Amino acid sequence: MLAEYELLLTGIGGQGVQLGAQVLARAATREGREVMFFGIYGGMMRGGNTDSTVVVADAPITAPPVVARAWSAIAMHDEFWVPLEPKLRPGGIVLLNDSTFTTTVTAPVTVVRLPATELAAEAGNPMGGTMVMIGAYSALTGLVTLDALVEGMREAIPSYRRQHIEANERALHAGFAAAPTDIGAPRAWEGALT
Amino acid sequence: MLAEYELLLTGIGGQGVQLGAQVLARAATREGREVMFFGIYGGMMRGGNTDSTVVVADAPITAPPVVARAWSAIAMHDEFWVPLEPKLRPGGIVLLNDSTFTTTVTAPVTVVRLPATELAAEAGNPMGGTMVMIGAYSALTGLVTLDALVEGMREAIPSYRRQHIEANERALHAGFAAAPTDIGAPRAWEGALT
Amino acid sequence: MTTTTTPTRALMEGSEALVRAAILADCRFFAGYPMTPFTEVLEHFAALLPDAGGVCINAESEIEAVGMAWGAVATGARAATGSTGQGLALMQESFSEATLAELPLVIFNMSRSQGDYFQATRGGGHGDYRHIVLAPQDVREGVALVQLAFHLADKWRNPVMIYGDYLLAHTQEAVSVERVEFPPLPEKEWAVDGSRSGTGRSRSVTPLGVTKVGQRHFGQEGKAQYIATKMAYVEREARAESGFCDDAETVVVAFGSPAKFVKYAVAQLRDEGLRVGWVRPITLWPFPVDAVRAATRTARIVGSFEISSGQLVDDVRIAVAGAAPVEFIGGVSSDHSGFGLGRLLDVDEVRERIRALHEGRPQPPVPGYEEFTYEPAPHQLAPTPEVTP
Amino acid sequence: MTTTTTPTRALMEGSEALVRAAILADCRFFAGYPMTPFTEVLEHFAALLPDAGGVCINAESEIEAVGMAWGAVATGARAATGSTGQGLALMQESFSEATLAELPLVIFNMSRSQGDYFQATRGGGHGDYRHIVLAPQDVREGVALVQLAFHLADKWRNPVMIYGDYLLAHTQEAVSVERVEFPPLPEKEWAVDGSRSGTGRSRSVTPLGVTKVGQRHFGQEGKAQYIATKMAYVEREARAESGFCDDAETVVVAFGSPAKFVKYAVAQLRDEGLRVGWVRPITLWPFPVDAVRAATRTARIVGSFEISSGQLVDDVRIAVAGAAPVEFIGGVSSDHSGFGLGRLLDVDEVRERIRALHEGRPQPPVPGYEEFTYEPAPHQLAPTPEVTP
Amino acid sequence: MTTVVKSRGTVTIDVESCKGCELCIPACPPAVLTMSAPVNKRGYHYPELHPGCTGCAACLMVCPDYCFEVFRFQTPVEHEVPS
Amino acid sequence: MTTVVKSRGTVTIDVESCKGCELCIPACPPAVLTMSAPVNKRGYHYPELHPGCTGCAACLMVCPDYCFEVFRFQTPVEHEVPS
Amino acid sequence: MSTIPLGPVLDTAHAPGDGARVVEPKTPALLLTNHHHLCPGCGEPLAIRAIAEAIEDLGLVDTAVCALGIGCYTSFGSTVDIDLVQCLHGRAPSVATGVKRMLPDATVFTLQGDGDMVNEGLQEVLHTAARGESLTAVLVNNGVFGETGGHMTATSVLGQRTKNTIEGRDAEYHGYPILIGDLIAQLEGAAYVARGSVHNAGAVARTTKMVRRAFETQRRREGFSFVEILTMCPTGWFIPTGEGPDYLASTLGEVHIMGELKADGQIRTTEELHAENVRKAAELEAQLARGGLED
Amino acid sequence: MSTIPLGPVLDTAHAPGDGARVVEPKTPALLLTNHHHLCPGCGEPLAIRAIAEAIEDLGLVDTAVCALGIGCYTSFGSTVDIDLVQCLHGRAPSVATGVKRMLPDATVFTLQGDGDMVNEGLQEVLHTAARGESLTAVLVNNGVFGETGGHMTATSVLGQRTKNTIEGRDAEYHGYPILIGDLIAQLEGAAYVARGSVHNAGAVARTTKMVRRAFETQRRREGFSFVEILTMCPTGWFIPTGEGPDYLASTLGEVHIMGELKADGQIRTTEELHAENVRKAAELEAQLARGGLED
Ligand SMILES: Cc1ncc(C[n+]2csc(CCOP(=O)(O)OP(=O)(O)O)c2C)c(N)n1
Ligand SMILES: Cc1ncc(C[n+]2csc(CCOP(=O)(O)OP(=O)(O)O)c2C)c(N)n1
Ligand code: SF4
Ligand code: SF4
Ligand code: SF4
Ligand code: SF4
Repeated sequence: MLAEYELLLTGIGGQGVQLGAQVLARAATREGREVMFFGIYGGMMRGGNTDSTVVVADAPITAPPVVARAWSAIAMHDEFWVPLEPKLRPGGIVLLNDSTFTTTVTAPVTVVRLPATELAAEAGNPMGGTMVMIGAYSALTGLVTLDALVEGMREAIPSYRRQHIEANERALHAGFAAAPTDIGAPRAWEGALT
Repeated sequence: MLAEYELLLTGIGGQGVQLGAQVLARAATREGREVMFFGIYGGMMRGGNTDSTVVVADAPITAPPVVARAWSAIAMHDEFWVPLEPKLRPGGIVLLNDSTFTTTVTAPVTVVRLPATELAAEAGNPMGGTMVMIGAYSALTGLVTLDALVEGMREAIPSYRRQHIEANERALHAGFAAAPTDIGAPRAWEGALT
Repeated sequence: MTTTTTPTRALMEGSEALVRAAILADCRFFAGYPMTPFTEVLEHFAALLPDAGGVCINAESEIEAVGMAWGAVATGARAATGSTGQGLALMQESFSEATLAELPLVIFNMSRSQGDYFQATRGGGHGDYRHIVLAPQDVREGVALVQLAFHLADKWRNPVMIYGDYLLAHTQEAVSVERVEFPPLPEKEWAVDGSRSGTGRSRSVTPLGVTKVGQRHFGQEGKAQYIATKMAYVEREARAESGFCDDAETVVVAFGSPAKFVKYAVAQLRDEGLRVGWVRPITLWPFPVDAVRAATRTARIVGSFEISSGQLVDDVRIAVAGAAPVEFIGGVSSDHSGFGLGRLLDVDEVRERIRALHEGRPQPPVPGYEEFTYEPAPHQLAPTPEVTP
Repeated sequence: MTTTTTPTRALMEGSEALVRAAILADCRFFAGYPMTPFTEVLEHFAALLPDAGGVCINAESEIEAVGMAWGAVATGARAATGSTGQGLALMQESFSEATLAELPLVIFNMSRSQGDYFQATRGGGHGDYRHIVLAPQDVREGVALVQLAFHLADKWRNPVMIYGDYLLAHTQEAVSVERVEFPPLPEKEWAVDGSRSGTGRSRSVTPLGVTKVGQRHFGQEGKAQYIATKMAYVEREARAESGFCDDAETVVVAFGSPAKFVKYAVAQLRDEGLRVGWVRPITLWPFPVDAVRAATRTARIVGSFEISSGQLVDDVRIAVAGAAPVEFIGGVSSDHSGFGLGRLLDVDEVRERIRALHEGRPQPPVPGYEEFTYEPAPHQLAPTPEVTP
Repeated sequence: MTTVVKSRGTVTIDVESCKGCELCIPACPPAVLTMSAPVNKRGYHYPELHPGCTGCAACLMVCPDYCFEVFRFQTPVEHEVPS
Repeated sequence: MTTVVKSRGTVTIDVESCKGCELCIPACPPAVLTMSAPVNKRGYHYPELHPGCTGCAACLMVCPDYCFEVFRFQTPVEHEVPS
Repeated sequence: MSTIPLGPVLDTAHAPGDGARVVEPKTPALLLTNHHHLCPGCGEPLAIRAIAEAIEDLGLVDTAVCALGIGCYTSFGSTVDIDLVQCLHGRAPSVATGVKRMLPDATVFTLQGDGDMVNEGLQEVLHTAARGESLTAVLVNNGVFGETGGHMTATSVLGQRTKNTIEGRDAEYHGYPILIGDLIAQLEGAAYVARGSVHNAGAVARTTKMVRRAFETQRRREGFSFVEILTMCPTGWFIPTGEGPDYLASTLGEVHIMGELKADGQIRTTEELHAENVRKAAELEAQLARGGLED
Repeated sequence: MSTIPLGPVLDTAHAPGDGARVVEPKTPALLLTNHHHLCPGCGEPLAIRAIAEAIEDLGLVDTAVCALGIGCYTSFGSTVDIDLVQCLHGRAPSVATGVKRMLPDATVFTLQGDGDMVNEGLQEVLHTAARGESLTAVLVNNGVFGETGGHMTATSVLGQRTKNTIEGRDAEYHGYPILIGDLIAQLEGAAYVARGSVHNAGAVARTTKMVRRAFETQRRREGFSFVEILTMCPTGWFIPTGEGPDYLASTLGEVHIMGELKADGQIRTTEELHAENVRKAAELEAQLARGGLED
């Protein structure tokens, strides 16, 4: 009956976290959902903290843009993970990029580890780890469809980066395909008033 | 028993009203009185309103700088007189420059008319009408002494006008001499805690 | 209920949505100078106004920006400027005089915190001027309030400010920027265009209370009195909303983005069975005195939650007028850059502050606060001698 | 009792007395830009500072003036600037940041009316800054308060403003400008002079909360919190005086020159047997909440007399906190030039307003007011539609 | 003895608006303007015109109070003037 | 085949402070600086020195991150370099 | 000086009859009254007249909008029949920019004093000129803040008397004057820059032409146009009114050199301007002596 | 370019042993750390180094006070060991004036960017120069607001890429750049005015000398001294870091001509400066090729 789904994305500068959140938010927007998205990132420098919050709902969102509790998370790196873990709602889900997230998660949530960097590289898109993860997230949670993600990604890529569209599409598909959909991950919209 | 004596001076620009008030205020200051003096005048132009208030007391002054009631007045011209007349306290005193003040005063105060402009001219100081009046005011009320007025005038004249000092001194004396001191004018400081 | 996708519905950051709303409200001139978190408002105006037949100038400074907007508004065009704290401080002279000149200027204040509440509601301009100040809680409301801002500015010939913040500027939402309809307004007879020069009926847009020889003359005093009495009518534009106040023992007042946190936290506390409620001023000036008074009718205690050292709390105290004690439950808080709203703006933090207020406990410390608490020196603790009798 | 003439006792206008007091308090730098009625303060500083070994710069604008004073204060010198309404509006950015930089800057505000109360006490700068604001009622008190201003500025490393007005600036009084003694203050270790450059212990005078690498680092947030907690101590500097309040049914609050009119009028009304009293804030910030509360203890009704459209009244309401109704009994008033305080500032007018308050009658109109009362147009009387759900 | 002085032009002077600045006096090329002995209502002396005006409008151009209007005669007017 | 390359000077490079801007590369007159293949902790490539440094300090003067200190040998050092 | 013997005082209260016609320049119709409150001998009303005359001459009356600064000249806001936007002290160039951008066909001009333009708002005029805004800025430069009592400004020349430099401005104490026209001429966005004066009739006539050229520059949309007009302020200079013109010529006029500093893409040097001035002065005097200024 | 064959990578982690001595210029001791947060390829740290070096060379360390503007360079406030007065955006020249008047024996300098000095605070620097204040102003001019994301400033040259002129600044839309050094050189109160750059080692060396001459001017109390330093901002120009120097030379450097604009009472024309530049560049290259810059 939960009508608002929160997703936290975290990583370090250069991993494409903000773009990933953007793609997901646009995908949900295309599907007529209410969407709110807020990103925090350091300056121009590489290697800094980068976080983002996406809330998707089927009625006007009541949550403020900085959420205290999240239904789900995608963590591309563990460097800035510590303060985020306590925010996860019990019964939620977290996707970890196994390639760069080495610590353990003890929160009472479904934990899914994926070798996103490798999968991205296999898909011919070495920088596409986050795309892989949101593809998998779509498969696991059903919050947005894969088609919407692809469309959202096309929209989000700036005109001078058009050449990356195909590689990103491959990464989204790869992630979607690699997700273990049989683990009983919590699904969005089930029982919601859609 | 009145401890604060208010004097209103009024005239039109060019008659030396501000200087006259200044001289009187300085004289009282020299005699160790508490003194407050506030002048209002239009811009650079001739013929405008010029008013000033002097309060002299023998203890810290409680009156604000714009007084609603005055014990005494000196009017060099009647052009801006109307709003001032109701401010006179019954039993007070008003000195009028007969040369340029032609209307009648009906307030219940001692009214003294002096041909100040003529007296000044006779004293060899055609612009000294106001000096004549404050000289007379000193004789009539005893608020300040003639000596203090002379000293106050010397102090008030700016260095580049030094040449006018003697003429002004003559005007002060002329006014002092011309005042009808036998008319029972109200005197300052009598009964006050000096 | 799923909202249907309309062609104009899109994910966009708050700044862009506000700018699109302004253009929809016929804003045709903007001038500004970059300053975080206002910069994006300027950028979107620069990107979008020319295609709408308008002009956006990247002014060389804030003072020049407000001057340019002053000129544009004087021609009858809908025009705006904006900045954040420091930049708006520089515009204060223009803001107060714009009120006297009756210029319907719209101001985008993307503030760095809520510590500019006084600046917005009382200003550092001189004299008795007031601006209507609209404080949207989120992007969706911002789209409506920006359009209202232009309407009210023209309705009252008075400056109107949008008080946003870092979150409003940067949060992206799926929004559809749609036109809000308002009642018609009279022609701007007072605006200049040169066409009446030489006719004996030329116009004056001026804060000085002067008019042309032969026209009704105000003078500075008359104009100030005229404006002061106008403000009494403008006070009718006060707006607020409230929730859970029918039986609330504890009522929290908050505005802007932080109000969303308060509303969310209050809903959680209600779920726990606590009789708490909230009231949110939408207009910071005119302050919704009646609404706040009504919302706090049953309150034992009232809290003012704000990201500042306590400014809104003054207006709450004036409104509540002793009917219940009013406590300040906010605090100074920002991110390390000084631009964002900091660690205090967190639903858990906010909820615990409201709970403490409700239960009569002292407020928990602001996260990180202890470290920078002021320690007075001995000479500062000694009383200063009296200097006057 | 006749005061004995001392060599320093002389008739001088308020501006000169204030300037002489400043120099006696070791003020050695001044920068300002002419503006009525502040101009004479600048002129006297220009005339008197050089002989005292100081510097007065006729700055090219107000913003430059406050910048120069900022630099002078940073060297540890006692320094000041000033202006009136508009000019101070232009300095607002510097004023608020000077607070964060902990600069003991003194500001001479020779205001055109009391409509700059908000500007002085809440400012149009940004953020949570506050200045100590001292409002002398006359020249004599001004001489003492100017010296207190420099002392308090250094004591708290915080800007202090003298709030004067047209009457204070221009009234001449027989005054003896004598030194007021204050407890000693510590050395200004923080001030710059270049001598510690290159030693690893160089200094930073800055509003940004940064220090040199290796020194205690505040950051913007830490500095803001530090200042906010400092202010709680500064609040102890509140000052006020009151009269006839022991049994007063009606108490009037007023400050500055207008307070002299109120005091005089109240004395007259007491002579008539009316139980009225007055309380005068000497510090406008920190507002003397306790003193006002104590003075209004027996009051049935409280009046705020001020030459504005109602600003002080906010602080009175907060202080009285509903214990008695607080009514605004002042008004907008100025002379035709806009500089002076106008027809409302007259003992008879003031007395009649207090009497009306006491007797529960409506306030008499401000003289000349009727003529310029705002007449709303029909479209302004119609309510504005709701724009948000 | 008299000379005949020809006025090719003349002026009107709004003496009540004059503030006695005397700028018109040296401005007049034929020097036919002089300041009055009497004063106007505000106490200022004002210019007076003597025969010989050329209608050059120099006075008009330098008068800060817009006191002058200048005219040129179709036929010059002649005055007998003691010389 | 090898050549003998004389180094009249040498440098130290604080590679962890380097931000990989490459300004030092073209600045070096004898062109004995090249960018590294590996990256430092923050992910930046950094310069590496090859024989032939003259100790001219051009690199130091153009490095925005003050990564260089430059030294001159009393006696030049010689390196055999494949050419 | 002529040697005409002084005849009787003639009637100047009434216009002459039919045998006479009014001479141009008349007092422009845009001036609603001659009752203004400026001091005796002030030069600013003459600058105002020059502007009004230029606007009327060029037929631009019903396009004219003035952005007015704060100084003594502010009082003309109510006596000149031109659409007015009153600006705060120093801000007129930015305000005029906003006006012009919204009304590209209007003839937009600023009127500011030296205190307003070169002190309080120096950067406004420079930025506006650099942007090449198609508007006209007029400066009335008397080297003092007249309105507040005659203090020194950033244009007061060395040796000039002002309220706070009663013995003359001294470089050591007060720094050097800014030659604003010269600075503006350096800016690429400025298309026309000239400096005139009103200290005598010839100067007034020449200045009126400069104002006219400035407006023409604006109408042709060639960029920013600027006319600086030196004006007398006997009150602020603490001298008798009659000495104003000579004092202007010998102080301000010797430093702020009059002439067209930039026109037709050419910047003129101080030496060139000097030479031009001598020639023009001679010409005008001759013309006046011949009995008129009409061309 | 030399043709030395590339040998092995040498050890650069450790200082060489006894057989070597450190070469001047070293990194000045006034720089407390090289960990600053400016972007890769930024030219501002090089300007900072030039200032620190000049102060150390002249033995003025314990008299130095800096009045710092607001821009990227502000971060040096905490990493340079000089008494600091942080100023608000644009206000440094006035603040420095207050400092200098109270500390006449201190070596007072401002450090501002083009946004700070030529946009927000243009009139501050001009007034301060006109007053002839005995202090040194240093401008780091990258033609953009670096700190806020690379927008055009009043010094951006035509054709320059910035965030809001990504296709290059266009005169029609954005107006013309202000050549601030040229304007200041016109002011009588300015005693020394120079424009340098940091786009290569020779330019850095030359700029350091300019800063030294400026401080000498101040010490001799000759009046206002000013050094403008063109700096790279690859982030704000949206170009790769390695292209910064060439982009600087071909855009800003072609319009803001480098050299001493005013020295020893002489103002130099653009042509003279050009010629001087060509000669000096050749000389320096020769000197570098000879193996060092020490004189
Ligand atoms: C912000 C501000 N500062 C100061 C003033 C006071 N002021 C009014 S007019 C004026 C001087 C005007 O000088 P200028 O522009 O040269 O004109 P003038 O009076 O000489 O004609 C000043 C300083 C003001 N109105 N506003
Ligand atoms: C009054 C004010 N307006 C705007 C800003 C925002 N701001 C901070 S730095 C900056 C630009 C600085 O540009 P510049 O001086 O050229 O330095 P750079 O960042 O390029 O080094 C701006 C606009 C501010 N701090 N204060
Ligand atoms: S028109 Fe010429 S000649 Fe006639 S009075 Fe005027 S200045 Fe003299
Ligand atoms: S110029 Fe005008 S104001 Fe001056 S004296 Fe002549 S007529 Fe009078
Ligand atoms: S000191 Fe000179 S030669 Fe050696 S690495 Fe640096 S730039 Fe190259
Ligand atoms: S110049 Fe400095 S920061 Fe840039 S690559 Fe070379 S060593 Fe690294």
